Amino acid sequence: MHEELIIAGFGGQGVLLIGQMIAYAGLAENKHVLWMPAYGPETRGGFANCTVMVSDKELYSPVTTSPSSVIVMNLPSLDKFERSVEEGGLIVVNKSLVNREVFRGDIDKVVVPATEIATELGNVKAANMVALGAYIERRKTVKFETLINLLPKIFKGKEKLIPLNEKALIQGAEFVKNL
Amino acid sequence: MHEELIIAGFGGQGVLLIGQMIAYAGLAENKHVLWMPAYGPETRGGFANCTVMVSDKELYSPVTTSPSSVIVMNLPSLDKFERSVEEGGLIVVNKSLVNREVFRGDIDKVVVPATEIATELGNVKAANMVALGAYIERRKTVKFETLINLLPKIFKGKEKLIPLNEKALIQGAEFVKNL
Amino acid sequence: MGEKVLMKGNEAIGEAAVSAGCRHFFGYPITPQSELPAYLAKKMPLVGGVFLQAESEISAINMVYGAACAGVRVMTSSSSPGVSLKQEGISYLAGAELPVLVCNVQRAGPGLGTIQPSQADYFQAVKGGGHGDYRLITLSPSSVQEIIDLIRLGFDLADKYKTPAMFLADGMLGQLMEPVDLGEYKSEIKEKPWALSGCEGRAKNTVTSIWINPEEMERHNIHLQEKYAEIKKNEQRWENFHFDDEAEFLVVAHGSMARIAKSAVIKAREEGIKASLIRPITLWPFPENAFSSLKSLKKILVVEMNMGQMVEDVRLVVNGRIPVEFFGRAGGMFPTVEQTLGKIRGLIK
Amino acid sequence: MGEKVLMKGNEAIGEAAVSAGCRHFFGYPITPQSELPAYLAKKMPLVGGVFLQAESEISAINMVYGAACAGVRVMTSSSSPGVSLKQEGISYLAGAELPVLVCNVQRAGPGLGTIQPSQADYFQAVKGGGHGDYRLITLSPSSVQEIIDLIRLGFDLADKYKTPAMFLADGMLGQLMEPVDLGEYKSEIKEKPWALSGCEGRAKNTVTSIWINPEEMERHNIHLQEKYAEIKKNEQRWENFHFDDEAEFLVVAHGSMARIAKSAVIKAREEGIKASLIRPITLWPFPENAFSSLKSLKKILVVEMNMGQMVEDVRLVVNGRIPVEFFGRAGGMFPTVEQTLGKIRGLIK
Amino acid sequence: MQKVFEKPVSIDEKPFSYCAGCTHGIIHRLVAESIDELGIREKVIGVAPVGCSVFAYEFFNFDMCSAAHGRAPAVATGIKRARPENIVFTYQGDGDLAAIGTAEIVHAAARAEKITTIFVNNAIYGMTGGQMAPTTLVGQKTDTTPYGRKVENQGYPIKVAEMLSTLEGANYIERVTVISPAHVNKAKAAIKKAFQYQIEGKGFNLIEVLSTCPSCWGMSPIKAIEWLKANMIPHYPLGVYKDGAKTE
Amino acid sequence: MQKVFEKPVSIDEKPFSYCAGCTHGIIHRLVAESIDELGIREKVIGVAPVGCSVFAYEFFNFDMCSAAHGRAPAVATGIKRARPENIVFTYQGDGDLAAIGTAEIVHAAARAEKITTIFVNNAIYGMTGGQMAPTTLVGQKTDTTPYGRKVENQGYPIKVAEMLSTLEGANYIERVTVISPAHVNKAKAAIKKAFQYQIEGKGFNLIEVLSTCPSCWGMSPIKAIEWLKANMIPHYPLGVYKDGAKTE
Amino acid sequence: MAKIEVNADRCKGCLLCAEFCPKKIIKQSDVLNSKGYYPAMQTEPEKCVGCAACAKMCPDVAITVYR
Amino acid sequence: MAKIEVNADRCKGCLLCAEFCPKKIIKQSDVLNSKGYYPAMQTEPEKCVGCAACAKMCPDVAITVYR
Ligand SMILES: Cc1ncc(C[n+]2csc(CCOP(=O)(O)OP(=O)(O)O)c2C)c(N)n1
Ligand SMILES: Cc1ncc(C[n+]2csc(CCOP(=O)(O)OP(=O)(O)O)c2C)c(N)n1
Ligand code: SF4
Ligand code: SF4
Ligand code: SF4
Ligand code: SF4
Ligand code: SF4
Ligand code: SF4
Ligand SMILES: [Mg+2]
Ligand SMILES: [Mg+2]
Repeated sequence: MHEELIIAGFGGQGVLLIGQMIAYAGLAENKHVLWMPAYGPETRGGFANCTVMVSDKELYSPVTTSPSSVIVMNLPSLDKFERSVEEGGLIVVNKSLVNREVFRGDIDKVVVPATEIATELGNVKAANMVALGAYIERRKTVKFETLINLLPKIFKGKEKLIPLNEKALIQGAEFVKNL
Repeated sequence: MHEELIIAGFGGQGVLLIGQMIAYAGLAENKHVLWMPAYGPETRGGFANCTVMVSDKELYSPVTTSPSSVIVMNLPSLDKFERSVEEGGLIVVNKSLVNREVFRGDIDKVVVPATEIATELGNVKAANMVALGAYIERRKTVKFETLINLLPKIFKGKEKLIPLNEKALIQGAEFVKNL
Repeated sequence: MGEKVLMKGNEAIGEAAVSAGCRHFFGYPITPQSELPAYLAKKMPLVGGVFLQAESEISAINMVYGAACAGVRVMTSSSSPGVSLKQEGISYLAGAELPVLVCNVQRAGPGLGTIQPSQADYFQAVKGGGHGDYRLITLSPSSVQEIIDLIRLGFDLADKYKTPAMFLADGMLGQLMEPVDLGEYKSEIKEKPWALSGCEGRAKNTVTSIWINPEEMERHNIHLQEKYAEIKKNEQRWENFHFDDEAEFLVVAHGSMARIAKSAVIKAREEGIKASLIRPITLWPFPENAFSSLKSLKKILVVEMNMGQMVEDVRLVVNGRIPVEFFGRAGGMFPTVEQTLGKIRGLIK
Repeated sequence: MGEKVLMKGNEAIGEAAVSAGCRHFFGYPITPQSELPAYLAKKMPLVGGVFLQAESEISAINMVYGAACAGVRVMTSSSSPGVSLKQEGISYLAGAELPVLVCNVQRAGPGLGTIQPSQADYFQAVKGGGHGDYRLITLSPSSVQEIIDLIRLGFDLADKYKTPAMFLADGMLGQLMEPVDLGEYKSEIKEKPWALSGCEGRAKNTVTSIWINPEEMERHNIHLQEKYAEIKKNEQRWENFHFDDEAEFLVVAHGSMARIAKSAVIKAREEGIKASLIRPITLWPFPENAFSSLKSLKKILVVEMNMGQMVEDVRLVVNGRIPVEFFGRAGGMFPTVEQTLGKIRGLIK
Repeated sequence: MQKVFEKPVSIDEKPFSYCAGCTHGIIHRLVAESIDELGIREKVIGVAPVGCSVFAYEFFNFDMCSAAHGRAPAVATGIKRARPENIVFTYQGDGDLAAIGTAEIVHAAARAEKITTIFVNNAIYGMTGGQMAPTTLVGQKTDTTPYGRKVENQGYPIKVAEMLSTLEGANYIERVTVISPAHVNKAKAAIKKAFQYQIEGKGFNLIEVLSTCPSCWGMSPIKAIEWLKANMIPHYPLGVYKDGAKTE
Repeated sequence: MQKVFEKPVSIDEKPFSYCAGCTHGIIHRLVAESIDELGIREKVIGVAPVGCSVFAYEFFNFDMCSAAHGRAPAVATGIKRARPENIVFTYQGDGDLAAIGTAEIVHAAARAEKITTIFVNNAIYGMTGGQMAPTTLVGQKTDTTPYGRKVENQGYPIKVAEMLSTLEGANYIERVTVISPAHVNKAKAAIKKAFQYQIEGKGFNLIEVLSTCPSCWGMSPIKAIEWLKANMIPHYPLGVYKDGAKTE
Repeated sequence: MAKIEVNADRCKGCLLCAEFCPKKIIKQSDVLNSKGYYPAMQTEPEKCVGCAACAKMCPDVAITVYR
Repeated sequence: MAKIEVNADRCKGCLLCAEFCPKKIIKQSDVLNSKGYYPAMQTEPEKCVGCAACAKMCPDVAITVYR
């Protein structure tokens, strides 16, 4: 198993966080992992993306120009990363903020209305978890339970957020199962 | 003709000035010349010396470890430079401030009571000119008149010092002639 | 072996420093190393240490000088423009023989440049950005784990040789998060009888870098050179990656760039190209010993995140034995795996 | 041809700058270049120029940056520790492509060191003491006459290529007094339409060294490298001294050291040794063309007033073709004629 | 209907890159309005700092350069000495001016340099993500004072206007803020005067503007204004600290 | 007969390298006497500047280091933070402290750094041969103001004691001189107090001492004292500028 | 008679204008602009007195006032 | 009864001591010391009051006072 994943969206959509969760989960499963944010001068607003790698083998280059998977949380991110996904790779699209089709025909596509689902669950901010749940369900980079088990650690001090995020993860996964 | 001269004494004895005069005179006579002071952190007090070179040929190294001539205005300078004079070279010693003999037997020696002569002329500060006169008379690096002609330029703005310094130069030369 | 934890490169610098007994940090904010001061601002008070934000990089390096005079393990950190400002101070530290660790999490220049990663301060670190004849032990990590290891090593070597050491990372490593094993680490803190502590019960101590008399100054310089020769003899460190008796092509790269180059080497090997890699870990002393036998090698490719700096040291050690080519990108851009692979393929011609 | 006058090296710098149309000087006192500011403090007001003593070397280099932005010919001067402090500013000047002349009348280091002459800032000048990939046109004079010539050239080249130039002398040359011919000199002052002068009648001008977007930053870096390649092609300068088809031994030395080495070469020739000398005048671009044909040469000796810096550039260009040896002294001491001669004799074995 | 308020000519078309509600933008506008009203846009040369306003040269519509962090007063000095007939100003943050650039601003003031400085005091390093500034208040939490600024460790915030006013070379020094339309009017008058003095050949002139940093203070723009009023003004009293020194 | 006055233990045997009649030597002695009398010689760590007193570590008989030009307050900060139990002081000239080292001294004062600074103001750069200092008086001729310091070009001399007194972190600031036995007594008391405060854990403490430079002023030692009295004291009034700030 | 115009491309929706409008006639629109902000809009132009308080407080020079 | 001793090796002959001695009993000697200075000397010890004014003004810590 060797996964190179880019997660991209607006700053504030929590793309860095779900990237870190995958890395933590991979570590918990004794995989080789790394996580790297792309950083800009204006940390406030603007775009955010990160790279996550999870592998059975040692990891070298921390940058990838042909990720095996991509999660895009908004339209500009789709525009930027669609072309880079390697053939046969996966793209997860937050349909709620992307008003166009994915053009590529040679890759697996998961189109999920993450923001809408999160809004329904009561917090638009959980859209990242919906997308994460969908991604993991499809790609199985790490085990779903490993992610769920991470939640107490991730939301330490903000424990009341756990149920919502857990629900969002599950809904994301369910959405994919029902595709 | 190729002269490499070191002039050494206490700071304040005017050793840098007479070095520059020789360089100016050499230039006036269309020789290749250079002048270089040795500088220390404490410009005030302490020792001073300079190197002067006058030559028919182009000058390269501005430093010499075996000068063809040396003028020493005090004892520490004699101690420091006596050994470096090249065989057959010249040493001019200000006897007034040097209470020992010159040991070297393989060099020409001019021992002149420069400070005393200057004091007699009315200004102890002219000892440098006495030594310069003695040196030039013996070594003829430049013409005596060239030096005399320089005085108005050297003492520009302090013209009243010219007669004294001219006298000192002459007395230095006379002293050597009468040796 | 302890438990592995995920850590950001910049935070790992801080954690490793504390674990190496460093209790004094003086620095001035600059991107892309800001997580480090933030981390230490939190941590130092908890371990009885000192975190002080100086009014400038110049003050910081001179505070470091002071703390080193007083005999403690001390560190400062900055990024490229800030490190340029420290050059006078670094030359002083070298001259006064003070053990300190200076971190440079490089960004791209020249000038204000950009905050994206770069390796363009190689020359500054290894040839001497400051004045006079001096050298800095210069360590280049390639993973977050190695950040931990080299920070500790940096303190130990600085103390051992009584000399400043430079930890030369880049913005990519600073931001990278990887698992690390903090392990058990016990740094042997050397006695520093020369340190300033008040002259109670002994003659006064003096720390300075001035030797006004040139004979003494030369003696001091010769002493420094002897020390540097000793370091050169003992402390060369590098990693061989698929570098064996059959390798035909050798890539030389350090730090983050070596990571990318390794991926390219693996791909080249998959294509049947006998590629290999040397990764200098000590940039100074440059690991000349790594190049002692070039065996079956046909060509060397140096890859850097700059316009060609370490390549000179490779050329100096190879000394014309085989061709040395260069590929680099600058300004926060860096050679990708594909580009590097392309250059490796190009060596065959 | 004008009349020859005797001038001290430091004063010649000032006189030459004024004759090259420089009317702005910003500096901070330091031995051994103090005669220069003293000279300009007297002279500038007489020619309607500006002499300003800054509060530090850092302020001075940034004042120079400002004046260069405004489009005037401007100079600063210092000695080794002070030049270390200017490194950030120099990197900014390179990044912003501002033509200025920076003088370093080198003293010995590292640290406070001593005020005696040295050539130990060679690396700093030619490899980049500051951060990022940049180069400084670096000129090394060997006589007071050449100080005049190279200061003028420095201004012209800086303007021509829109880049900072470094005038790298040493304390010995600064203090040396020799005859100079000031001649007739008319510098062609280039139009500077990019300069800041108020945007009357045109679009606004901007001078900066920040390119936050890495693609743009890389483009800027490539542009700089192209400029540097152009300079390397056009501006290599050196002097051959007895370097002919029969020369068996070659000494390479620059600045004051070349003067001493020439005396040694002459003595060696008197002894029948076929010695010769190359004196780099541009240290960057290093005069690689001088070494294009090594003909009958058996060995090269590089002599420096430091512990071995330019020798690396010689080795890089010779690239193993023939052996390159080094002799140097440091800390304000320098190889004498006799010592250099001894080393030349030693090459024969 | 007539336009009674619009974007000044000296503000460029390019939208500001500041965070939403950051008062840097108001201060930019006041500088631009003053320059427009004084009719000196074509004579002005501005110096941008390193700080959030590092891109000021993109937002102003006249000649500008950017200086190294803290060195804007030295750069401005170089420009003014080269072109005394131009109007030269620096725009600097509190990290830029009161930390790394302390020597440069003190000496520009002492030299009575005929320039104008707009000093934006927001009690924090905005651009680098919220570290302590020399003007950070005691107790204030920042990235590098996570337990709050403590006198025992970091000492006291520097009052720049007060400090520089002790220098004979300082001609005009006033502290203002932009937290209400009335304050904005006062700030504008001060900034304009600081340019007017330079036109008259008088220096050194500095306006300290208390400014918000909603992002790094972790507050909404409106809360930030309230925080400034409640915490900064008591420590940094508004007012004229110096006016008309003895430079003629 | 008993010895009623002798060389303090804290002065080393090595003769001073200062010019004849230079009052740097008197100030050295006062520092040494204060340290001896307070019984802290074995706890003191001194920081020498770059300036004529660069060799101070040879003249004092206790632990010392030398700092880069202007950076002594930063070096002292590093030492004091590493060894709070020691007594740390800097000895600095006016070029060192008021020119290149402006930022360092301002921030050491603002931080209320628990150190003592002896600031020797002789209105000139002695060591480098007599260039203008930030404290050079208007009209004064120096190597770099050959026509006299002019307000239009070089602005006004900086009054360090006055400027630093505006900082809350400054605990004790006094200006003294050593041009008569009575002045010497006063200077001694001030210097001793500046160390006493540090012993009590209070900082920042600075004594500005007006000092002569016969060599670079081009005067005999006695004429230099007269010149100081006639010219420097009117511009740099003696007295206490701050005493007992609110550090506890 | 007065009114304001908000340049929706410069506006960042900080609402300082709204806070300082004496007539409280500025609100946030619910249409995202090109940079991802919800810009301000005038709700009841007829109440506007053209005092320019809003424009003076606007950090993005996004408001033009007519009177 | 009082007197001073001048350490001739430290003394640089600046004569600040002489200037400030209330009894005007310090003069310059005419014997050069090892550093090339003419040191100070007390001329009429019997007039010395041991006030140490001389020692306080000595920049070279060359004077010891006895009383
Ligand atoms: C030499 C140097 N040191 C540090 C930095 C990093 N840096 C950029 S802006 C800044 C401080 C900005 O704070 P301030 O001046 O208060 O401006 P603000 O962003 O708050 O407006 C710092 C430390 C740099 N670019 N250069
Ligand atoms: C970075 C640096 N800049 C300049 C110098 C040269 N320098 C040595 S001492 C000095 C000034 C000395 O003046 P001051 O501090 O007033 O001390 P004083 O000699 O008058 O006691 C200068 C500029 C230096 N050594 N290092
Ligand atoms: S970080 Fe602060 S100062 Fe910078 S633009 Fe954002 S709000 Fe303004
Ligand atoms: S140069 Fe001046 S300050 Fe320095 S020792 Fe001599 S008299 Fe004293
Ligand atoms: S001009 Fe006045 S009344 Fe009209 S919207 Fe703006 S603030 Fe409100
Ligand atoms: S103040 Fe300006 S930027 Fe803020 S909401 Fe109003 S119009 Fe928009
Ligand atoms: S102790 Fe007093 S009286 Fe005696 S010599 Fe000294 S100054 Fe004169
Ligand atoms: S004051 Fe001291 S140094 Fe000066 S003459 Fe008197 S004893 Fe000698
Ligand atoms: Mg700020
Ligand atoms: Mg001084």
